[in-house]
Amino acid sequence: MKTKRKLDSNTVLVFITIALFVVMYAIGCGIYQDKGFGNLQTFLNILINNAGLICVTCGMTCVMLTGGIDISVGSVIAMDCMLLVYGMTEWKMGAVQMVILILVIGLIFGAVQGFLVGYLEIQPFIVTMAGMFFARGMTAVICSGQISITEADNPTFYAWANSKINLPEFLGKANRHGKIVVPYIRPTVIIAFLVLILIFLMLKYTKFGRNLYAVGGNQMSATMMGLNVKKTKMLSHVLSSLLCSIGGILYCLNTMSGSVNQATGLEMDAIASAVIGGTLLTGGVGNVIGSFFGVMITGTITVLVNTNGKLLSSWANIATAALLCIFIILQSVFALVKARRNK
Amino acid sequence: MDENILITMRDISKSFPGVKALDHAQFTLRKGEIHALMGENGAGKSTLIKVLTGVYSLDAGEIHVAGVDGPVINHSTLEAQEKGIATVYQEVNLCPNLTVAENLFIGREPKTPIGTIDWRTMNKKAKEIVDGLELKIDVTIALENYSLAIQQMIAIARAVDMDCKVLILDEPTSSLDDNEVEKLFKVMRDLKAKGVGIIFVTHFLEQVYEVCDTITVLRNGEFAGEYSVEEMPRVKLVAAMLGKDFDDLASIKKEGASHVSDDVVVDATNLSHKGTIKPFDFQIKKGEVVGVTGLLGSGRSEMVRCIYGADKAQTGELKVNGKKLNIKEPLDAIKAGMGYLPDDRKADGCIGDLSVRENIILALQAKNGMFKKIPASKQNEIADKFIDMLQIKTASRETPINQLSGGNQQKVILARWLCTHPDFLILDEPTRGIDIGTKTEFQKLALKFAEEDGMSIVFISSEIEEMLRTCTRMYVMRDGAQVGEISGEMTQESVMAAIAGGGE
Amino acid sequence: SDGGSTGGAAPADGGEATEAEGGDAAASGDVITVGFAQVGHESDWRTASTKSVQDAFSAANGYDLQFVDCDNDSKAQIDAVRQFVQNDVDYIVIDPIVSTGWDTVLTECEDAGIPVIVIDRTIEDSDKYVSWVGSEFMNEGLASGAWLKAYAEAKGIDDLNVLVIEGSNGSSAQIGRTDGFKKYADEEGWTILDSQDGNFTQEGGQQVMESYCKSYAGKFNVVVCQNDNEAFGAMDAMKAAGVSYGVDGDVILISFDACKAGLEYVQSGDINADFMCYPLQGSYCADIIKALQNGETVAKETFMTEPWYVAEDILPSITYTNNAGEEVTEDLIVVTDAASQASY
Amino acid sequence: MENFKKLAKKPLFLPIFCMILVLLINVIKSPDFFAIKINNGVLFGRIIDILNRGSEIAILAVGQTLVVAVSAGTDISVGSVMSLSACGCCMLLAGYGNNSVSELAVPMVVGMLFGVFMGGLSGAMNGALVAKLKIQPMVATLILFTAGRAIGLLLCNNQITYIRYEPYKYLGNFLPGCPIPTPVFVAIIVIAIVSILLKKTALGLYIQSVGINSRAARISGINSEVICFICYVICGICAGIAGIVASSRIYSADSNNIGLTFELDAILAVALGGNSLGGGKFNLAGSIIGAYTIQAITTTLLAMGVSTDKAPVFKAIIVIIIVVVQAPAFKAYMAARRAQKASVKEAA
Ligand SMILES: Nc1ncnc2c1ncn2[C@@H]1O[C@H](COP(=O)(O)OP(=O)(O)OP(=O)(O)O)[C@@H](O)[C@H]1O
Ligand SMILES: Nc1ncnc2c1ncn2[C@@H]1O[C@H](COP(=O)(O)OP(=O)(O)OP(=O)(O)O)[C@@H](O)[C@H]1O
Ligand SMILES: [Mg+2]
Ligand SMILES: [Mg+2]
Repeated sequence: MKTKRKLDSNTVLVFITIALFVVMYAIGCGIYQDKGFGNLQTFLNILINNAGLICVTCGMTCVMLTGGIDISVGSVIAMDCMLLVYGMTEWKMGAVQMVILILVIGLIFGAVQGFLVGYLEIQPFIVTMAGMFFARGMTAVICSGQISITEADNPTFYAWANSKINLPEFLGKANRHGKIVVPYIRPTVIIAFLVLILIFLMLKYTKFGRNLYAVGGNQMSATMMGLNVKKTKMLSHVLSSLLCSIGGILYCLNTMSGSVNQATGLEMDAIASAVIGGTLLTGGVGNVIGSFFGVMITGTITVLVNTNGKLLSSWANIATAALLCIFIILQSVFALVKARRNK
Repeated sequence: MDENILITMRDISKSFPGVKALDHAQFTLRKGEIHALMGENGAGKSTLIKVLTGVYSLDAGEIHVAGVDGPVINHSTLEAQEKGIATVYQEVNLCPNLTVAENLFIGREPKTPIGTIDWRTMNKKAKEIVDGLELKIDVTIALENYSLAIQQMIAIARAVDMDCKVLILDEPTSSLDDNEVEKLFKVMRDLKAKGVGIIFVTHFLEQVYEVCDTITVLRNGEFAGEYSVEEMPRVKLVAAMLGKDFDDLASIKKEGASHVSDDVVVDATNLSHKGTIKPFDFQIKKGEVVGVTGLLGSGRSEMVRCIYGADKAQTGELKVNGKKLNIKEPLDAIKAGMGYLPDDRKADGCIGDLSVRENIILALQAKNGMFKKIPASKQNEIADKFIDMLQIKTASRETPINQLSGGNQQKVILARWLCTHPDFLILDEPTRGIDIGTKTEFQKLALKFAEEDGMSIVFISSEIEEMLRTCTRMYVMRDGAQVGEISGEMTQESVMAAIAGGGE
Repeated sequence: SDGGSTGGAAPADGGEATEAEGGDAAASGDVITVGFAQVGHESDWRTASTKSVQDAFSAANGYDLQFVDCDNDSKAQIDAVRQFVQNDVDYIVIDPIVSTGWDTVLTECEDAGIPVIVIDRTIEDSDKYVSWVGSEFMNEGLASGAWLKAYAEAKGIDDLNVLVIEGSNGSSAQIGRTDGFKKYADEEGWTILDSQDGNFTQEGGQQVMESYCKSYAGKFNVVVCQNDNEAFGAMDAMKAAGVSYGVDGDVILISFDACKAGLEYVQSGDINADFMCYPLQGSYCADIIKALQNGETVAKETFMTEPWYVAEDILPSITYTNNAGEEVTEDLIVVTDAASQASY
Repeated sequence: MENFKKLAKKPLFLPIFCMILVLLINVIKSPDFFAIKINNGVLFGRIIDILNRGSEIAILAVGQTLVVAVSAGTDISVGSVMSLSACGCCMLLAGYGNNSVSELAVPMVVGMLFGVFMGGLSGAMNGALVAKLKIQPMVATLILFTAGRAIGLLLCNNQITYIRYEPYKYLGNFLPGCPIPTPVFVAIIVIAIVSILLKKTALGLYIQSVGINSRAARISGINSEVICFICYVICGICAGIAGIVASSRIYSADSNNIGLTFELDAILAVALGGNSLGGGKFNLAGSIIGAYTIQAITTTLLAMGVSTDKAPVFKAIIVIIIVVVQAPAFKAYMAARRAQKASVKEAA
């Protein structure tokens, strides 16, 4: 039995994603060598910039595994950021208190959405679309302007946002001004990785994690096998909203501000990343490692477009869409070829 | 409650919109008993089981389970499992995206001391289980990589392994071959010896007589009687199921080849589809009934799918009525007068939420073309005609097909093809999951169409007797290749020998 | 190809220079690389702004412009600025989508020694940029109020009932124009009947005005649209509802931006007054960078001069106290063909 | 009561009921909500606004319904495609590079047909990805969702293109001498054509078959891929038409704002109409009622002066109430409670 184990299609999709990422990054380094694309810090910046998105995508992956979707995440992040900032500036609340409050709100938000999806069996797209409207509207209700946290408002939070974790000095490189710039990451990246690892372990090694896959594989069967499908679906939304709240906090640590239009369309980034990472919208297939590389790929696409710096606004969008298109088609072709070979 | 009784169900009633599926049904299961639940298609067997295990709520009646005081109502399969009732439902119900091992253990995974899933133990145990069933499969890959038969075996293994007091098997043998059925019976007898009560639903009378102790017969949702196997001869059982005397199978006789004309309807040479079936030849004459035989997974379905164009042929040549035909899509085949009743009813046959009427006229509509819509009155007429002719048990012609019982769904799909008036009809396992009365009906129909309408029919069935009764000639398949053809005087033995390949 | 090529501009480190040497021998010495993180491309005004920056920093002028359109995503803008730091540009120009949350990333720029110039919108929570160039939105709002007051007096209208169609909520333009106008409304006791968000779009202006025409039929005589596109929509809605506006109408229509099409409407008397918001910051930026190159100090704030346009030759000028607390008198320009053609 | 129960069983009962509910809120809030008068030679009133402004969503909902039915997925590119076809149309009418014209470069019909053609082309691209390459609908349409507006902007040379030519405004406003807004007619025509197509041909049956079980449909002689493709093309054409109506309203092509977030409204309309987003059986009339319900909500909020950035809160609450009332699980729960109450009463 040990001989030549068949790779199952899920794993293959993840490998395709990783391979495509490596190829794309290598090409980027080749073309934009002189613009510092190959710097270690460029790579780390992708992590720093997308720490929040990584968390959100982990949650999104969990929901998508059950065959659901959560399009409220972008708005929830906007709401979280606004509330965090507002709480710290207007109510003078402590950073820790606010973080806890945000997490609790995330839990409640997820529980309501989860209840509607799981127990009332309303389509997740519609429930979370309502959630999206609600959260976006609430953002404006909290405050319709643009507010930010400064050092004076909340030194703790400010310190969290500005602390750097330097990598070993020898990785550093002198910049044009003669300064040795030591590559660094921010604590947000560490948190994002922790979340990633925890969710990975949860999906693989806990009953709840496996239930997510079962429900997505065949809901009817899962019921017949004695799983509590309703509860599983509900919890998937709770988890998604919770991770989204964590993501919101990381996002806020990056932007340090709240505004009504923040994070619009982030749900699409999260969905696209998960899909590029091999998660199927139909459920049952996917894992967070893939989703992580999905985020890295969308992040790299952005950096490539930015580094080019000659693209008109429209071309930048078209380039992003074209790369996305190539990815999706490549994946689909690989999948079709594999399916044919399996037959 | 009697010490020995595991389950009693009293006066169970259950209605669906327009149908009374159960009407004061009774059922009693005792310890160490294999209890057959019999009845025609749509008699309410599956519904009774689903009521017992909490998939459906019951309208009226009482259920008592040993070890629980008072009437029991299960709200979910989970609750039933907790009371020691393990079930394999009629349609295979597993998660194809999970590994074999997970499917065996989901919901009761072995845990490590810190509460996480212990994959090593799980895989090890799973391997023991499949080895015990003599299945040669890798438990660590997704279930979807295996055939329906294996999936069915896994579903059974899962239920059996659950350490239950009651095991319910709803038509587990419909997609198993004899060898696998034997394995299953061995398992059942072992459990019986341990005092487990087993409810066994099947349409194969031989199997009932081979393993069962008691028989409960349902008829139109009503309780028709409980009998012990010894005192119940076959004919009486069938009579009880049908509620009338059964004209014996003997009445199906082949006319011989007298009505077969010399016109070759379909003539295939060297057809093949990469990965599923190696090049083969096939010929059928007008009015002929030809069989395709072979072991499970030998490529019978693949061969006919290739002729029909469900899998596009990559090599070879196909002539229909002497004219060369290049089939790109099944529609081309339909236009050339072909019809194909697929073996996987759920995946390839039924259009779930559509009504019986729409399911019946679908292929005819496709044949006519999108812009020539069949008028509503004509649709109703056709639907009513076939509901009547095939005695499809349905609340109305507008009932969604997925609310019909398994056997009746099959009849609807048959009606779909009959109404296109095909010259050449492929019936792939038409009798799977069909009660004995209807089975005979199907066989008779096949012969009748061949004789009276000059239809050429390919008949595939896992039951050799059925094919012997209907076919004049058989193609023999093995490992995805055509290995021969038998005709003339065929007996069970000669066919088996051909399948096994002893003749070479 | 620009990394180390800026040796003339800023003292380049030896190691860095050798690395980039192979890349460009041709583009010797003095090409200045500028990273520009633009808001997006949401309006004609924005397009004009982008174009002016691109023209100012063209290759012909000795610049290499690295342009990023952030499509109204404030996080994307922060990402873009981080990327500029990695790309080792000489200067960074930002038109900040939101006015807040810049401290961290501007610190990163500072650490890397790259000067940041802010244009158009403002940054409020950090002062780690060298200079800002833009419009004083508050003054635009104040000017509109001052004009309305003078105009009403001149026309002898004493009961002003105003409907406001605001711009995108939270943008500095919306805030400045709203606050400025409101200051006058409060002082003079005008009734602001309603004030809703028209999102700076024609569709938005039209839809809000349609609703206003029903809710406040016959009760209003001033409509303030916070940009020209909203005014176009409002005009259509009023036309459909049979409300007359403009010079000969019952309703005074005020607008901002003064783009070409807007001024054409002022000229035809459909819009009474249009307050320009000047989008061409490019040359101002270039001047600042030149000054920095020469080691001069630059002003922290540069306001662009913005003219006010009116349809009728009744008032020569308005006087008001601007946001800086100075009392100013500014001319009102009656729109001519030349003026509207000259606009962006 | 009996009659009411029978009525309540009808498939369209709930969508209509919800619509009435929304309108009822208005009556209580302001009785003159329903006032319609002739003003300036045209019909004037909030109800007319709803019918008028709801047209684009209704047209989109038609196409979206088919797409959802056939592929169990949503086309999220319709908003961008609206913008793209509006840009295509205006670019042709104005001539490339001109940003404001009062003379058309080509006849108006040609421009409009080109716009619709762009819509159809986008639909064809989505359809090819979904039907042929089996890419999940939401992901496949994500491509044009991202690129559609950008391509439109390129067509318009990166600026808003104005067509200041009186007849161009007719489509989005009023025909001279006609008191009813033209978009209402456009919506009626689109709905009528698609309904007739569904009624007179077997397309409806095909779509549902493919949506429920495409393998079985193929075996039964239906070319699943072609049917799926057709639905996407129809959806694209609908988006194209809606885009041109929207463009005609403002006689310009504002690539950034035309059709912004309309995809959400279109999908919501399908769901509010009682259709499952899981594909299969569909009810076109429901979607259309859903579309006007959404517009009724928007108009109501506008009439009440709720600021646009806070309005989503109310919209969310109304949507949730509507879908909860429609949810089978909720209905079953209420029925059970009623039965329980009845039995308690009986016992007493
Ligand atoms: N979910 C459902 N909704 C409506 N009617 C149903 C449903 N399930 C079963 N029925 C009806 O109840 C009756 C009994 O069906 P059931 O599946 O119990 O039959 P069965 O004895 O198992 O038949 P078979 O041997 O064909 O599987 C049938 O007439 C069927 O149409
Ligand atoms: N016992 C088995 N072990 C491993 N693989 C199997 C087994 N049975 C079937 N398969 C695989 O499943 C594939 C399809 O089997 P399928 O049942 O469709 O064949 P078939 O000849 O049409 O038989 P039937 O229609 O009678 O079930 C085969 O190609 C084979 O590889
Ligand atoms: Mg059954
Ligand atoms: Mg088969």
